[in-house]
Amino acid sequence: MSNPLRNETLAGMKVLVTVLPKPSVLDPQGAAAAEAIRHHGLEKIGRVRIGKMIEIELPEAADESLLHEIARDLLSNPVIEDYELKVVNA
Amino acid sequence: MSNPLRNETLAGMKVLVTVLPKPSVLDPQGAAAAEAIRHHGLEKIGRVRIGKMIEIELPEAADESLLHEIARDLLSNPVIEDYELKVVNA
Amino acid sequence: MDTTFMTPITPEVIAKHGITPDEFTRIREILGREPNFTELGVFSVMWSEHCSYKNSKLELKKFPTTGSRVLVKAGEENAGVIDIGDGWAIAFKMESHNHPSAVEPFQGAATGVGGIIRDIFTMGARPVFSMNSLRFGDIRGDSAEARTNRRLFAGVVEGISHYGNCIGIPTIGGEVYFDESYAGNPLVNVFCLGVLRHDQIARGGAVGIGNPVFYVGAETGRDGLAGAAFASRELTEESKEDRPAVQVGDPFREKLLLEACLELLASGCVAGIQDMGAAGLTCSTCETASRGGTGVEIDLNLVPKRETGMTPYEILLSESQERMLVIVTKGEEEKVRAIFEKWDLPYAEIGVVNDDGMMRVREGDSVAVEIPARKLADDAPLYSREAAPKSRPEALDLSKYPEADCHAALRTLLAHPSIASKQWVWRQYDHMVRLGATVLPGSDAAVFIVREAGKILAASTDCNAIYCRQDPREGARIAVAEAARNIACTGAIPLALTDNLNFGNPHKPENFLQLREAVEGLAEACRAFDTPVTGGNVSLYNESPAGAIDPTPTVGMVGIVEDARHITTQFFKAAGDAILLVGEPGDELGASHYLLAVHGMKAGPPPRLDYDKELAVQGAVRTLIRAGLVKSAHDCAEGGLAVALAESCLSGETKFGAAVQIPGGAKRADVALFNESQSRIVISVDPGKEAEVLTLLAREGVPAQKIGTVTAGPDLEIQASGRALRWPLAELHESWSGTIPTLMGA
Amino acid sequence: MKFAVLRFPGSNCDQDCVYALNAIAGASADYVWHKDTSLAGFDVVVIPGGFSYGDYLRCGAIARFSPVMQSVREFAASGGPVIGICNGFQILCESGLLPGALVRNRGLHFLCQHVRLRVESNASRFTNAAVPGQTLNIPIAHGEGCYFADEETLRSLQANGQVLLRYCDAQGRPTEAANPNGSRDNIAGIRNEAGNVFGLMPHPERACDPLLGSTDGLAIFHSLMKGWTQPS
Ligand SMILES: Nc1ncnc2c1ncn2[C@@H]1O[C@H](COP(=O)(O)OP(=O)(O)O)[C@@H](O)[C@H]1O
Ligand SMILES: [Mg+2]
Repeated sequence: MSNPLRNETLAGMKVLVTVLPKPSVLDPQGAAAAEAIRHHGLEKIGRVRIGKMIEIELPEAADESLLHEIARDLLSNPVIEDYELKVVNA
Repeated sequence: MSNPLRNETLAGMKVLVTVLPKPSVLDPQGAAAAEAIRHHGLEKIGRVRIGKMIEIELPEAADESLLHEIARDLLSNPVIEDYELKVVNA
Repeated sequence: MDTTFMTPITPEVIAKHGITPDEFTRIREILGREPNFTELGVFSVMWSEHCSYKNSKLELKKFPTTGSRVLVKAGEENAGVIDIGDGWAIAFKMESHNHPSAVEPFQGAATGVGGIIRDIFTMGARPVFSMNSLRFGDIRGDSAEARTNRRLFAGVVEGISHYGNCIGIPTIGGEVYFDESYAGNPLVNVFCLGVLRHDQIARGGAVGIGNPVFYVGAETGRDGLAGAAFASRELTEESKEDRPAVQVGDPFREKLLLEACLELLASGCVAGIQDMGAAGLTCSTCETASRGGTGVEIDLNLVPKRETGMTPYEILLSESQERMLVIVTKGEEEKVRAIFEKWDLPYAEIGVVNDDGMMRVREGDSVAVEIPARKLADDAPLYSREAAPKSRPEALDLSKYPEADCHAALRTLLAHPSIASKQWVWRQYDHMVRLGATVLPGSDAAVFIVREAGKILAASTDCNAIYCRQDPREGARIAVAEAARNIACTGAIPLALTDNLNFGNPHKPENFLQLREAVEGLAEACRAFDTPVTGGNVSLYNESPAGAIDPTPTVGMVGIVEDARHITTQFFKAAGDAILLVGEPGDELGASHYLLAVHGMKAGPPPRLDYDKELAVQGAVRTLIRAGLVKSAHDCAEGGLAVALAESCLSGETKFGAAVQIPGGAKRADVALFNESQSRIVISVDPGKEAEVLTLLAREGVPAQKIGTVTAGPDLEIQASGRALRWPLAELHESWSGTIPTLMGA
Repeated sequence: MKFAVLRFPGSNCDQDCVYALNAIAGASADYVWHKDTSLAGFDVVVIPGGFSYGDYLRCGAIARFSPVMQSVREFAASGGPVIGICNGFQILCESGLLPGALVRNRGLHFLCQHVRLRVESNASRFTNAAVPGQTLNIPIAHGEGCYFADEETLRSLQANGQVLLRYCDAQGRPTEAANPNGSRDNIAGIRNEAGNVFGLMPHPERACDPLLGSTDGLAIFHSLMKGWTQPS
């Protein structure tokens, strides 16, 4: 915690948005990662999916519904992706 | 939970690996997202960082140190990124 | 508060900065006092090899840099400028990003592209195309090393693709070689060319006392701290510790910066402009002051920053990407601000030009650095290192290398990753944006239509490092000759070239000898081909724990095609066309890829280059092309005549066969097929024009003969030294085009 | 007939589109800056390729919210023709002006190459200068050009004749091998239901000058210049 930038916002919160491709959407990146992981010695794995993790620092509380709107309309594309949103204390 | 693909591995576990750019490394994507989020009406935000979320289905228990090796060497690039690894029950 | 101010300057601190005791004495003399810690850092980056060329400058002076078309000479500004007629000019240059790419291939290569593009638009030129010259260790097999090499190769190509594609500058050509000498120390040399009107040439001098100094572009962060110093060291296990030196590029920002700077330069408000490349703010302030014969004073408190708590040392030495320093004509500040705002770029007025010749850096009221700018920028110590005594490569004893199965050997050569098709690479690059690529990658040289100028340019990068390893002088001469030959094959006349000198640690006499020999070879060949050097880059310390790389003086040459009807490609066009060999059949197998790929050896002297012969062959082929007599032209390079023929059969959209008889008295078929003698071009001509062409060549005194006929397929047939060989095209195609995708997992 | 070529920060095929339209196709085209909000005086909107806003987050995700896109929405709603090329197609999908989405190429690599396209229908103002079944040779250059839509959307695209271009082989067959990026049903270009918004991944502006190997892209620009009348 010696990073001054982090200290600035210690008081606030963080929004964590994870965005993953819908199961029906081709995820070639996930498939390639699965291949590479098997090659690395971990043979017994099921499906691998690769998505995005977006971390937003929030110095003060924000309206949850606005956050959801942002996650749905901007940070993800509902045609191909699902998102999950979590607000945590930083 | 109607997805048949998921049922197969319900018994197993999942590894969730999040990979984020190191704090000192430039994250142009995060900066662009921050701009867009502000435009979207959420003005008071701190830094935004964008990384990857990798979800690996594990039908049976795996060696943690191997998982960490995979997360560090394969799924992330330790030069510019930090990773976090969590094993959860599916 | 700046604690670094108080850091005592101990001999250890000095040594850690790569400064010798003699250099430190010189620094004290220049300052007339002890430097503080920040000043020491400033000297250390400015006097690193990367910025000062202290170990190579005396050699570089040997290059010819003048000529009737030279508008700005190499070294005067960021890149040389060459006249292409009708008031138009080009600026081009090549630059290496070897060490960053070894540590982080994607970002290392991407920021290399970003850096060279800035060099070009700093000159006032609009960048119109790029090329790249790459070297990696062997990518075949399942060893950990091969896997690492594949990872580096994939990452570098992806990084170049990412940056170049996003910014919208087509990557139209280049080369890739794979050799064990580059394991752990890949070479990533990137080339960029821009066009401008003669009256648009921008200067990098801080002129006009009282003119404000603007900073524009990305905010400064701690990334890339002291990268120039990093590039001036050998890569060791500890290089991993240098990881904070890795920079992340933002091609989107650079695109905005490019457009904004070109708009700004067109507005007439700019007195001087300089990109922040290696050594960032330090280098740009002292160089602009030195060039302008002025002083520059800046205040670090005003510099846009990405992180808090940065010390002057960190701000000055940061190599954050996508930044420029602009000296604005006083009174025009508002116009400048409006342009930066239009393009949504961070900017700040951070200082002023003055007349005291000092680079003065303040942090509010306190002075952090005060150094005579010219002494810092231009008076770095110059060294002539010790060179090992010259030795000639041993003659090749052919009896040690029995004739291999030639049928298998051609497939082995075509499947050698250095010779195999590089389509896997270039199709990841957007080579078509800007509507210029009329000859796509995959032919000898790229040919590009510069729409704004109505000119057609040809460009090629070349260097055969096996030749240079065996004989750096001859290898360097051949690099220039081959580039010119590739350009001639497209119908173009060579104009000028840029070079990138990649060598090992110059403190080792054998490496310094290679550097000197190569420079002298390049210089001599540039004179012979009348292609002045417009600038370039030196990358030394290319060593891994296993030793130095093979010497690799890469050249990037540019030529001009005078009429679109002259544009010629390397692949056969129609069955029935006559195949002619311009030049002699040849017999030199030394340093060949045949010996490497089939016998596993780098042995013997490289082929000898005879300038008169070479110039005659190139000139004759160009004359024939301009007379509309040539349907395809392809030079013989790695793998000799057999590989050249196979490439002419395979590299077009329609595949053709050929029936060929190799003339000459070579006793061994492998010599006839795979020798790499210079000054040879395979052309195909309409059967009705064959006699005319041969007559013309005879009149020019150029040896030439018909060697065969293009067929509709399905085989390539070659008779050589009494042997009749036949390869199904499909098999050759699989070897040549399948190798890299298969190795790279498609 | 006046073409508006939009310029977002990061657009990089804007100049190519203007050049191809003005210097080769014989049209009249001009730039419209992303901060502008008026499309008055323009008859066709072209959203060119490139990396708008760096394509950060997702291709086209941020451009969708730029000021000019509000005007494009109104322009399209009033029946004005809009063509999105490559990044422009991505922006149109992100904006909801076209159904579906463009995701990472199946092979994960950026691909720059010539492809063959079969004209599925010429009953549109974007393809009326072509013949149905005709194949066009036009290059692609993208990393995220794999067209995705759910089954229902695909069915209605098909049923309404909204698929205008499919990747095909030299014989005009839409085979797997001819599909460069894994697009559903080999889809390379679609129009909206109303027929006035068209998105395609290939770059017609790169196939107008014979010196670049093909002039098949002109079929699309000439269609637009010809205008379109409802077939009777
Ligand atoms: N790294 C690269 N980037 C773009 N094009 C490349 C690259 N490497 C090779 N090429 C293209 O592939 C073709 C063959 O390259 P190369 O075998 O080096 O040619 P040559 O031996 O004629 O110089 C050339 O058109 C070259 O531009
Ligand atoms: Mg060649």
